[in-house]
Amino acid sequence: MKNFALGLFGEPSSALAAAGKLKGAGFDSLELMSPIPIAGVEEVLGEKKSVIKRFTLFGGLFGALFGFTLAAGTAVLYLHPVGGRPIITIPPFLIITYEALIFFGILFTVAGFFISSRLPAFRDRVYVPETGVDKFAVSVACDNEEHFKRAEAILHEAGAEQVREVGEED
Amino acid sequence: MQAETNDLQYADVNNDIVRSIVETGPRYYVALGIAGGVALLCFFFPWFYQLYFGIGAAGLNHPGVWGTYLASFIFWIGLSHSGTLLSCVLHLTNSSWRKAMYRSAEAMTLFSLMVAATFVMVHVGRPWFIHWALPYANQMEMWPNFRSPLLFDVMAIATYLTGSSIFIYMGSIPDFAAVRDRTTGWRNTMYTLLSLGWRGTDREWHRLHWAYTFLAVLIIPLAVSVHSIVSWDFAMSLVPALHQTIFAPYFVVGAIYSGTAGIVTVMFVLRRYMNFEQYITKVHFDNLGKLLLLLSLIWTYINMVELFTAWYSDTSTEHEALSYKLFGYYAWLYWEMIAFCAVAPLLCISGRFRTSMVPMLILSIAINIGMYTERFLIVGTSLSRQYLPDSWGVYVPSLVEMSIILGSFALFTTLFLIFVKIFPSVSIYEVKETMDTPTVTSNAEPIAPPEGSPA
Amino acid sequence: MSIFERFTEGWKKYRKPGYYREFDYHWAMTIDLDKCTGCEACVTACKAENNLPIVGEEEFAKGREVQWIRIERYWEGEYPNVKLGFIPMLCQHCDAAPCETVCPVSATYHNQDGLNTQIYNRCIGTRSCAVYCPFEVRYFNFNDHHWDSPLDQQLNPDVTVREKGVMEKCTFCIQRIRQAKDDAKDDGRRRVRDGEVQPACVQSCPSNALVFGDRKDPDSQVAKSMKDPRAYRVLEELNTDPSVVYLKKVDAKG
Amino acid sequence: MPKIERREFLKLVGAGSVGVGAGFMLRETIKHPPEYLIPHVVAPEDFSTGIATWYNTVCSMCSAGCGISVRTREGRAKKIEGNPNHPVSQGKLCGLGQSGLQVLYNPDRLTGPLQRMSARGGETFEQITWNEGLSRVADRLDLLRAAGRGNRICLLSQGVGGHLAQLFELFMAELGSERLLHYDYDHPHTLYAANRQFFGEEHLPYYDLKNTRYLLSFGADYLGNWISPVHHSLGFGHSRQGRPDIRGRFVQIEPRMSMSGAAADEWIAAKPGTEGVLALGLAHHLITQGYYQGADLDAWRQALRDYTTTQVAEQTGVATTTITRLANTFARSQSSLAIGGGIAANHSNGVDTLVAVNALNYLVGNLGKEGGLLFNPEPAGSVSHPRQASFRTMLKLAKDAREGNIEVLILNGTNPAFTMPAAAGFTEALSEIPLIVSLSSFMDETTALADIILPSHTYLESWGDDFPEPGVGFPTGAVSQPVVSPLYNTRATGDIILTLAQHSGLSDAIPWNSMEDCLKDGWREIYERADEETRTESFEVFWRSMLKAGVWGEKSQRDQTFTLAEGVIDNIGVAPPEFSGSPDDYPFVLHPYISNSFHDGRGANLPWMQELPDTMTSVVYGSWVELNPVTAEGLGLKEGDLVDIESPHGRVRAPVYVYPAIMPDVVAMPIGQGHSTYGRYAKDRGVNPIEILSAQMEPHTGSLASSATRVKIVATGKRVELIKTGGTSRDLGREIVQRFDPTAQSKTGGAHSTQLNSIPITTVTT
Amino acid sequence: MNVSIVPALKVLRPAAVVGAVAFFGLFVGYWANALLVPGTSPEQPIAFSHKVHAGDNDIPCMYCHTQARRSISAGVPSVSKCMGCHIEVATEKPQIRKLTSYWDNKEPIPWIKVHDLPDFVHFTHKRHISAGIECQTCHGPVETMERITVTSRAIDGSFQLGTPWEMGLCLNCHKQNEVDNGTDCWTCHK
Repeated sequence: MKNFALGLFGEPSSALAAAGKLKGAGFDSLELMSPIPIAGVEEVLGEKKSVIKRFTLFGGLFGALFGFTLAAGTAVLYLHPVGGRPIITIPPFLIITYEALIFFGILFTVAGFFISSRLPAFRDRVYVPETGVDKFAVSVACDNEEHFKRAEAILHEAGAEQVREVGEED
Repeated sequence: MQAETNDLQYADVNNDIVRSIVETGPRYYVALGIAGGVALLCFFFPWFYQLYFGIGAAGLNHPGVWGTYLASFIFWIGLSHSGTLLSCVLHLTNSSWRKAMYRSAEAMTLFSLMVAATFVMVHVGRPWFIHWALPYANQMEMWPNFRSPLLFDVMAIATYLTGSSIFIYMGSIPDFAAVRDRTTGWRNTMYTLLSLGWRGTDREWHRLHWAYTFLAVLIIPLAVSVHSIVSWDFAMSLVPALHQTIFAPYFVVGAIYSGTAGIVTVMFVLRRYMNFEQYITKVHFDNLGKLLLLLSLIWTYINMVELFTAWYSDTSTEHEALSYKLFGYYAWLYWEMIAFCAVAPLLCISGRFRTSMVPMLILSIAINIGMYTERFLIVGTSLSRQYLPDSWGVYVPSLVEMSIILGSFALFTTLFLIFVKIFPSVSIYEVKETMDTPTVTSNAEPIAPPEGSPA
Repeated sequence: MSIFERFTEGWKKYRKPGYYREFDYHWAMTIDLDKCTGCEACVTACKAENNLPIVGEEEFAKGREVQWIRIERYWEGEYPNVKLGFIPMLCQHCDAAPCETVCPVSATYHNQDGLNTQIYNRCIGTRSCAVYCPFEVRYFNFNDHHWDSPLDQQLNPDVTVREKGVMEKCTFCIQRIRQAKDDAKDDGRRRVRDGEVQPACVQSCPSNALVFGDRKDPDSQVAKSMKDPRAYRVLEELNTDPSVVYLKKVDAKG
Repeated sequence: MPKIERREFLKLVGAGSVGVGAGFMLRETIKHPPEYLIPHVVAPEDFSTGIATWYNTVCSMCSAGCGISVRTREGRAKKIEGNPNHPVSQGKLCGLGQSGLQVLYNPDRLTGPLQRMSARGGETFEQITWNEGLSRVADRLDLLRAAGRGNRICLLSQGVGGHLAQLFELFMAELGSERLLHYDYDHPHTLYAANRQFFGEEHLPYYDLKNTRYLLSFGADYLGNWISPVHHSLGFGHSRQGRPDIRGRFVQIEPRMSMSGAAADEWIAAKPGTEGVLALGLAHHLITQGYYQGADLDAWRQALRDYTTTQVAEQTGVATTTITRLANTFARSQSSLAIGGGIAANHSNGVDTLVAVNALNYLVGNLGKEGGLLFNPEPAGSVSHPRQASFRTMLKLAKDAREGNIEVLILNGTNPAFTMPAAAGFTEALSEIPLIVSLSSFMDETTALADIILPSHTYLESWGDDFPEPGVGFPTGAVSQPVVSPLYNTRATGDIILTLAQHSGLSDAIPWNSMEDCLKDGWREIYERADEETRTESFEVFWRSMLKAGVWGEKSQRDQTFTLAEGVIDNIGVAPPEFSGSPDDYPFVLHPYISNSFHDGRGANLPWMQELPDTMTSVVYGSWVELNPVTAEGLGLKEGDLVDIESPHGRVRAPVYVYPAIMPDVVAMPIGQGHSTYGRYAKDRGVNPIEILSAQMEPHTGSLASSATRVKIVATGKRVELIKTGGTSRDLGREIVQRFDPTAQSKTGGAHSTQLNSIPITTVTT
Repeated sequence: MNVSIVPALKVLRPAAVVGAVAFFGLFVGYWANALLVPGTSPEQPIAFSHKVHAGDNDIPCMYCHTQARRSISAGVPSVSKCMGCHIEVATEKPQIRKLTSYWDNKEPIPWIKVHDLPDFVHFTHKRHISAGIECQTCHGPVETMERITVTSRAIDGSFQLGTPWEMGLCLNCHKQNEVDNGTDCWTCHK
């Protein structure tokens, strides 16, 4: 059982301010929940590095290799000379390569998204449904009562409409 | 556009859109019943008839071995072109007017692609062996022929279908979460699964943004390649009037053109019958009208270029193809196409025209009729007049084909009607992004499902 | 040999353009238009040999007849100075055949005898090969065909009956070529002799306008015939490299 | 493991069983149905499963008598090809001949003896046994013979040759009847008559097309259907391009371009019926220009004085320059040949015309010479010409029938109800005959009138033989043998006749038990009087080797010296053709021509032939009317417009085909379609132009002047789509059929190598 | 409020189980059909035993299937061939009496085809036998079979009873033996 202090805000800017303050106060497992992406999160909570682009790049490279190998390899495995072309015919195989590049690029991007965003969620996490509508929430993990009090104070101070204590199964 | 959405609150967006999913009036069921019934009667029944008796059920012959099925295939592929492509382009260029309409536009892409893929099955002589066109290891050690433009098609369409379904799904995850929070019973179960446990944390938003952007970057060239490849089905042949370098851009422009017109139609219907007046506004129609004007000019230009090169080539075959197209058996269709696709869209010069809904609807339908004709003419006229005059012949579609074309529209409508009850047809979070932050606290209680729906 | 080795070896070997034009045989046909009388004996012979369907009046009216070899006619001039030219049109067995590249399932390909062939039971019926063929000699089975009993007893057991949804075309009577090779093997010969095998159309041609043989063999009748100054190929400008060569009709004046 | 509720359990069981059931049925439905391997009870010696066996026999689809080889597999005939050993066909065969398979396997064949159950005209027949049928016929024959009224029996057969014809002779003679007739619509009576007039003998000569260098054909569609088209085609091909540095040239003179006209180097349209005048015009030119230097030059000059070039040009419509050019080339070419027949002979002046053509041959001196006209020896066996019934004979028969002088008519294969003009009233006459017996294999128009049908085998199931007429320059003959066992409860024509003979107690004169025995006896005679080479082995060896080779021939050739018959020169001259109907009411001359596919209509029940595009027009399945483009335009007619072709004797309705190569005042229609019965492929398809012909005859021979009927064209305002393969028959400058100018080639000289470059020939590398 | 997808998955589990059972049943049914109604080893009109003839008595295959070495088809012996021996041998056995009655009525025996190739396949026994290939290579251990069963050979060379021939089988053998144009489609297809 892990406890969180969760402050609800009506404005993204105040939520962002609260997060900034909490970060400044030494809370580091912070989460912002919002109905829309908030601009400027990174300035407050620090640069986020995403592995997705690597996935995309790798997927594309893999796809290109796969596509060409598929086309050229199967052509060699079973010879079907057609239309006076060489067995390994570069121009059409490049089209296959191109399509496979995109195909695997897409698939790997999705995989990257799933991995880096920790979705799908197999256990319940801190969540308030209002953040899906019009509330901006800042949640912060609190090890003990004292932590919670401090966080609550900071949240209130930043203009939280409401501060809740929520728990999360481990 | 802000002017019209100003009085909207965040919560209203949720309410409106969740309501559009959950609350279903009898009109919907009637529409679904009619569309589904027509799809069954006019699409599947004739198709099964054709499967049993052979392609002979269609009006195909020698030399008209390709007919409306292929024309329909290109038409539907073309229709699919503006949804995801437009959405991607507008996403990357950060246009805000995209946000209210892109979801349904993408859905249009998805479903027209599905219908197009079905037409592949309808078109081929032995669809029960269609899996041979897919690369998979088998005891025959036979692989598909990767040199064939048709196989490029298989690869491109499979990729495009995968890509655009992933794209629409990825963009909908936050909305699924929003709908999840407001529904109960089986819908809640479904949306729980669909939303994958989305919470809207900063991390998730960040990852989604990047993934979405990468997808958009990948899908734009893909979409262009898809229709280029479709054009190569024709252009790689030696048939006079088909064997042309201009075909790829011609097809791509035509595809975007007909797709944009398709979006206008869909927008009109959504706005009128899903009560999205506040989201889909005159601004959208205005912008789409401008786009249509631009595309029609490009399309007309390419069309003229095509005619000119044929005329300038000074060969018997090209001349014959040209004069047959302009004055032959199908000439009335050609002039109909010019009227609908080159002349009528010039009306969009007028701002008043662009912002009048019904005229825009009529125009968009006319453009798509014209574009269907264009596809039919590409197949019909050129195959009728090839190199050996003694083998010339005329192809006329049969009743079965006509019925299947009609049924395909019903099939598309059916799929779309099912879509609006599952997907939030306007993106909740992106609409919110265009709005000011909320000032009134919302009522976030779950909306009760209508009477009689299973819990 | 591992797949990788096969691939690398294949890469080295098969990048060579036209490597497989080193055919075992290179069957070819010449058609002397000066001899052709348009009698259509070849058309009937082909129907008999290759189980071509009797499509019936309605289907024929729709333009769905099947004639692997057909006679095309071209009139020149006006009455009374009018001429009619016949030209038998059959699969040209192009070495650079556009129809082959387009088949997505490799149902049509070039075999080691230099023949453009169609594997009927691999065909899925996209009909694109028929579109790509500039000679329009590929025929599609729009329906299943039926032979009123006992007409079915005349069907050649060496040739399969094509089902609906399948493309079919002239094979240069590959079953006869196969039989000839078989006979040659029985005789302990490595190669088929010139004239030993003739497709049904060539066999039947009453004016001997059609000549068939292996053009790799310089002494064969067909190779000699191809050297005739009258030789030309239809639609040569398309560069499909046909194996069927026509000999021009002589325009005798005076 | 969670506890499974009862309900859950039932659900699972239910789902499982549905799955199992579906899986079971799935395999059941995709399973291949069992096939059977049916062995022989006793293995036959002459064929093995999986191995093709070839039998040589003779084609009976027309009267040319081509030798054929039939490929059989597992006892079924699979393909017919020309017999390479046979001098007529030399391994080649026309489309109609190859379609013989569909005679054998025709689904509309008569499968057993039938007798009529209703009045004539109805089509109800009941199955009877052979014994019943044969004894009914034989009893009647006996009765008549016993009463000495044998002459009231008539046997009307299609033209058959060989020993079957001899058997017919014997049989009818024993019955005491003179009325043995062979009837073929296209039998060249006029040609025989012209030869008798000119050469004094009633045989067809051998036209040496193979070695000819210049051929003038007056109306004879020798490549299509005249006399022996396959053999002529062989000669044509060889003459054209078979000899180094020599290319034969062909000129066709006829009002409507036939297939031979298309193949010719030059097609010349002379007015209908004036071909003979043109021939004499050419002859006149030969005489006046001094090309002919014979002893009888003066007689010729005298006889031909009226045929000056200008006069002939006026009469025929052929330009004077053309006439002189043709005559000069004809005279100067080393071996030139003139042939006549077909449409040129189907006029009231047919014999005159053909005599005139013969005169051309005489004057150019090609009689008995290579590349000219060779005289045939006596055929080794019987040929049917002497018994061939002309139109006049058939009218006589009809008259006799109407007068009640015919009591039994035995029909064998021929179909006069279809091939006689309605004006002849033949069908009505038949109804006066008390007993009509048909031996036909098919329910054709004439057989439908029969009282008893004793269906015979097709030629691929029965024994027979044939001596080609015209011969090939040396005595030859071929035996036709059954290539498959009979499909149905039918019997060979010969066997039926033999059985009837036995029934009637004629076994003394006709001692054979079967046609095979009859043939063997007949051939034993031929064997005994044949040359040394033939008689080296015993008859059995000879017989077997002949069956194997499919043909027998001798080396001996006839002496080719020739003298002109008495009085020919004085009587030479071609009368103007007479036409039925006045030119004012009926402005067009109808030219019904024999179709390559259907011959005189006998091929109409063959699906291959129905689907075979017409050589000239590519039309299938139906009839059409050929009109000159100018005529069509004048009448406001386009392709597919239905018109009524009306003669003084009736009208037929068919769609227009605009035909670029026909004279403006001639309309042509193909013969062969328009059957009212004759199986599913022929029935109610197209029209039969013979119906509306007038009973106009050629006076010498009494043969039907089928091109001598005038007609008018009445537009109906209706349209049909002509079923044909051709789209547009103009090549629009695409150079599909390319032409070669030999004079240009020899000048440049370098063209040879450029041609080669475009077609690389690889050499053997292995 | 829950965000985890696990509860939703739990809700779907019963339906999934039912689906899985049905799917599994499909295979069971298919297999049961193969077991119960094989079609790969049909019952013949006369219970002819290859084991007795080819196995116990060691009669060479081509004594009866005489066509095999010179024709595309191996052929089945004519009734007279059977009677050649059985006019004397084992005449009293019930199966032989059946044979005798066929012979007396001069009727052929309607043997059911076991080894069947589709119509589009060209296979010639002659070429394979002249290449020295044993009949058993394709037909399996016929000399041990009471009733002929469809047999194919796996790539490792073992026999698989009840499995029909597939294209891969032909290809494999042609590749292993490096047949001239052995993988050319028209070598086997027609």
